[in-house]
Amino acid sequence: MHAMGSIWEYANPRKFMGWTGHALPWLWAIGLGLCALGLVWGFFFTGDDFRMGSTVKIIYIHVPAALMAINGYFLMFAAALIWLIRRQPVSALVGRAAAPVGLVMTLIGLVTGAIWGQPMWGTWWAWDPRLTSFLILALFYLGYIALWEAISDQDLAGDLTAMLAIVGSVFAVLSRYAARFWNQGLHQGTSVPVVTGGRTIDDYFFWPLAITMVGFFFLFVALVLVRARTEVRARRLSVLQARQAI
Amino acid sequence: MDLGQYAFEVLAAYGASFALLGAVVATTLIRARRVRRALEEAEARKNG
Amino acid sequence: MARGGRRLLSGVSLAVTRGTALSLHGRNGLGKTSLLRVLAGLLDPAEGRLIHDPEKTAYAGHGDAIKASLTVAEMLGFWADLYGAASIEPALLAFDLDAIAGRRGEALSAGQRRRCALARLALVNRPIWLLDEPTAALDQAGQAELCALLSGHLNAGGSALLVTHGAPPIDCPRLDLEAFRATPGEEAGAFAEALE
Amino acid sequence: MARGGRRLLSGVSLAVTRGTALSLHGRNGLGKTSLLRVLAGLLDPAEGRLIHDPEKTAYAGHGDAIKASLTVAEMLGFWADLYGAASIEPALLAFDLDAIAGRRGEALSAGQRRRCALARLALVNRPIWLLDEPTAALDQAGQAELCALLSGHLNAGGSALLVTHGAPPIDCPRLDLEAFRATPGEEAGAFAEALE
Amino acid sequence: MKALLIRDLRLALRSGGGFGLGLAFYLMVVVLTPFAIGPGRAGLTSVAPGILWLAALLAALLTLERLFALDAEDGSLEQLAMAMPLEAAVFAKALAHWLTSGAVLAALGPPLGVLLALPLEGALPLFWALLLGSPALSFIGAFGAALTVAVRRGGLLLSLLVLPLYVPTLIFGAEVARRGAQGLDYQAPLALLAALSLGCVAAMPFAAAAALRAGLR
Amino acid sequence: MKALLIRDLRLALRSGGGFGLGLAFYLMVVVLTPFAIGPGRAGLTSVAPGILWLAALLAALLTLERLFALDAEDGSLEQLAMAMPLEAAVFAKALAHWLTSGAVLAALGPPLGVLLALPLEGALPLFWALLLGSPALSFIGAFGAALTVAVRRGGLLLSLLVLPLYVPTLIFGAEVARRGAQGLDYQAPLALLAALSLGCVAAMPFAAAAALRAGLR
Ligand code: HEM
Ligand SMILES: Nc1ncnc2c1ncn2[C@@H]1O[C@H](COP(=O)(O)OP(=O)(O)OP(=O)(O)O)[C@@H](O)[C@H]1O
Ligand SMILES: Nc1ncnc2c1ncn2[C@@H]1O[C@H](COP(=O)(O)OP(=O)(O)OP(=O)(O)O)[C@@H](O)[C@H]1O
Ligand SMILES: [Mg+2]
Ligand SMILES: [Mg+2]
Repeated sequence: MHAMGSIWEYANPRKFMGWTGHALPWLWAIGLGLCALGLVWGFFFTGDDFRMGSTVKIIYIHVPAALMAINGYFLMFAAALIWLIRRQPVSALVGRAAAPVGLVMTLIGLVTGAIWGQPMWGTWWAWDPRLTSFLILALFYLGYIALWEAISDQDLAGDLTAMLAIVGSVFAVLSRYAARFWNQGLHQGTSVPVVTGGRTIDDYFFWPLAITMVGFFFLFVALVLVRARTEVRARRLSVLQARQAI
Repeated sequence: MDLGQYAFEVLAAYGASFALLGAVVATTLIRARRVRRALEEAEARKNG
Repeated sequence: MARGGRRLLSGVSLAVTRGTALSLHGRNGLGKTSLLRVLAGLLDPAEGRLIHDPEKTAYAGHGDAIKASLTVAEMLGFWADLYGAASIEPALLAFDLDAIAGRRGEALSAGQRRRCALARLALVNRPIWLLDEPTAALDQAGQAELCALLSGHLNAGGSALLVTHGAPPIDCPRLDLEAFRATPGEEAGAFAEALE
Repeated sequence: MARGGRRLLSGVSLAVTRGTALSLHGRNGLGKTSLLRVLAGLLDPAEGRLIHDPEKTAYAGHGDAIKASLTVAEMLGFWADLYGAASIEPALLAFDLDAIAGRRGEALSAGQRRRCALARLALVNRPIWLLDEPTAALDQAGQAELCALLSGHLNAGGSALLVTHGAPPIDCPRLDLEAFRATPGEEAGAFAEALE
Repeated sequence: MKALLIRDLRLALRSGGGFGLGLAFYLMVVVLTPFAIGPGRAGLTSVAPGILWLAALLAALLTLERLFALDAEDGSLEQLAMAMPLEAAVFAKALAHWLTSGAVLAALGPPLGVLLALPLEGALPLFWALLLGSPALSFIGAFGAALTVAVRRGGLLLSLLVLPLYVPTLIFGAEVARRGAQGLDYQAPLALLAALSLGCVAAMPFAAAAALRAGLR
Repeated sequence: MKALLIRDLRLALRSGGGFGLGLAFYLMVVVLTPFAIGPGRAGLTSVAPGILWLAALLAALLTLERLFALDAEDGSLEQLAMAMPLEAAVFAKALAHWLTSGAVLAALGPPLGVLLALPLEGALPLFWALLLGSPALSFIGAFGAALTVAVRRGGLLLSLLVLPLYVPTLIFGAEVARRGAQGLDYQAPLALLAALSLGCVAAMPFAAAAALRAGLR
């Protein structure tokens, strides 16, 4: 056992399997526990909003899912950079593992938003900039997944999807600004700006929401790590199979 | 617990979300197990 | 050197001096094409390095780079422009392509396509030629023409690496790559060791 | 027989008896491929006719019919289905493809592609084989396998026409098509005569 | 023929996810529409059926273009010609194409219509129009693809040849969808559309096979 | 680089695509629009600029797939990689693509707009928007095409990857055209559009060349 020289050690496939194996039970426990706590608190022990009525309860899923959908893309972006610059094989696999989870988060955000929109705005869907950017995010995820599926050489697929993720991120930001330019929209602004720390939402709704947000985060990490571990094993399996075939 | 006039919306939103979450968790775990089994078999064949 | 996580050849070390050619051979799927592509700078070696500059090589691979809708003269003219050659005459002469210079790529026979692809070498002014099965589809006359082109190149101080299954088109030492074949146990790529 | 209004070969008359093979040769662009395609029913002869039924022929041409995204087993399985063969085992055996049966078309070397294309013959139950430069890109072992497959076919009463530039893979009479070359003045096609 | 159908479906799936890909593509075209013409509901409603038909057409052009060309280049086509009647081959390939493009779109059309503010009563006619009309797109396209193999001029010509042939299908298709959305009677154009499709499915394989045969020569 | 540009233009013209294809696609969209929306002038006027932009975008897609795939299949791409920097090759090819698609559409946009009842004072802004915006379409598309060279029959996948990247271009382009048609000031979006195009022309060849290089390995 050699000394831990640098943080990149953790990305060595064998090390990665080691520490994720230890961390995963905790991540699952924290993730599921906090989600359950936050959702039960929010669903059963908070009252209704004076404007939105009981639909406000949708926020406890809608916002955490939306948050993780966006962060999932950030994760893919970071993994892509690491793969292209440092060529840490695990980072390519983390990107691949994050995409389907991020897509599901995006879908949850879209579905809950659409269901919420019917009573609030009187329509399932409106071409509001935030909603539209979110739909485009879902399509970015789909494109990324499809490109992984379409290319059988894994290293090549890792390279190309990483380039897509990086160029895509640039354009996602551009689209966001362009979309503001294009239409004002119905969706409300950010009420829990993480950066400034201030918030406009009532404490009453805030605490359960904050707990589910943390819970979703851990759940997301756990899912991504399990998938990444599966990808590592699948690579190893294909290497073994190739060897046995010769 | 009274959800008022919006009971359907709230329950539908929760239901759909749990279904989607459940689906991604299930597929993740199932594939993880399948690949782990296959790998164990391949390692056994290699070593044995 | 590896493809798709399978290590193919290891320990190959080649040095070809000016004015000489070397012919490589080995069984199908051994990695001859891959080796040439590494030398041409198109593929990264799994380990080891190149001591020549890939810019100095000219590569003629399995693909003929024939465009169905361009004529032979147009195709050669394009490559001549790209490499700064003054005229396509040398290429036409080298493989006796005058008669079909006006014919389109789609109407060429297999041997004519190959001639057209090899004729490009007469336009490229680079010292190291990497030729992958250049004699495939060529008739006797074509092989003689290739031999003449090659010896001209070697006499001018160039060098060449040839891959062939049969006899090489020119008299030169032969190297069997079978000896460098990586043992199947050796695997390339980060995932090979991952879990052991 | 003519291509693009140019008459190529004339007066060719071939008869191959059961159990024998014949090897054709001639220079590039003479019309060997075109002749095989006429015999396979893919091309109409400018004049003359076929006395055999094209349905009885199997043709392996310059194209390998390899699909980049299918594995070798899937490709052979497809052809087996199409020709009603029960299993792809004979094909895998004939060219020693077991090791690469799971590999995709895009990851095959030139020789492996060719083997895969020739292996199809083991699935097709047709008496007349038309093979266009079958040995191109094959290594020594591959040529021996082809030879074995061919003699099996001939022994079972089949016949074969081979086109090669080098030595044919199996011992058989050779025919030089140069003798049948149409004189350049002779033109084919309705438009050629129209103006005279 | 079943073997060929399966092979072609497999080839389509391997190029990036088959049905999911179709879904994403149509969704993308739909998402772009409001960016182009503005998010107002009235404008969207009026172009919705047209946009969906345009997407169908584009998907057909994008995927059919190299349907036969790739097979012709690598020698598969001549092997197919020797193994089975080319008419059957064309039929199987066009069918596989329809399954991965037109059929997907028909299933998705109504929900996508909702995104484009198409009134709900327009969903059913739209579905029928797409379902009954899109086979014509695949089969006409197959003919065009065969022609480009025959003229050996590369595939762009295909789109040029096929576009005018698509016009009647598109006109009837858009008409059905528009009348449906406005609550009018749409039986007549739908019947015409179905007849057109049926005719194409029946006749085009023969035309395409003839063209392919010419191309092999 | 000039040699490659000329070769690619020649290939496009010979394969029947060239200028004709973009034109035909454009014409067809314009012909179909009134059928799809119903012929009222008011409705047409409001959607005309958007429809033209959408058509431009989709027309660009039609020929993208062939941009690198054909060269990769026949071995030309590796020869190009050995003869010149791939960045330059991408630039020349994307430029050729723009000349045969975007440039043609810019020239045709205004007259076709008139067919769609676009007010006359909207013609000039539409022209500028198409002229300055369409290079972005070709160069972004080249990146997408480079990503999918390895995928046979990747037309749909390519579109799915490229269309989301087209969103900003489309938004600004349609905005210029819309404002122009309504007689408003369109300098701001036009400047943004030009900046976007410039950025793409400058940066995309590098991204695309990196992708191609990975693919050659
Ligand atoms: C399909 C429709 C919808 C989509 C795609 C969507 C998307 C999003 C996204 C992406 C966020 C996260 C933004 C951020 O963190 O900055 C968000 C937050 C939020 N959404 Fe939605 N939304 C939709 C519909 C709705 C509806 C109908 C409502 C209620 C009227 C709503 C209320 C909220 C609220 C309250 C937040 C939290 C804002 C905050 O405090 O940061 N959303 N939504
Ligand atoms: N599609 C075509 N249209 C017009 N002419 C053609 C076409 N295909 C081939 N040719 C011409 O017909 C002649 C015979 O071609 P063919 O392919 O039969 O030659 P071959 O004897 O097989 O030559 P090789 O040894 O090079 O394979 C050649 O001169 C060729 O240029
Ligand atoms: N793109 C690829 N991805 C993965 N494996 C590949 C790829 N290309 C080739 N291979 C494999 O690498 C090995 C070497 O291929 P290569 O083309 O170098 O062989 P070769 O020696 O040139 O053979 P041949 O004599 O048949 O031309 C083969 O086993 C082949 O299956
Ligand atoms: Mg080789
Ligand atoms: Mg030939």
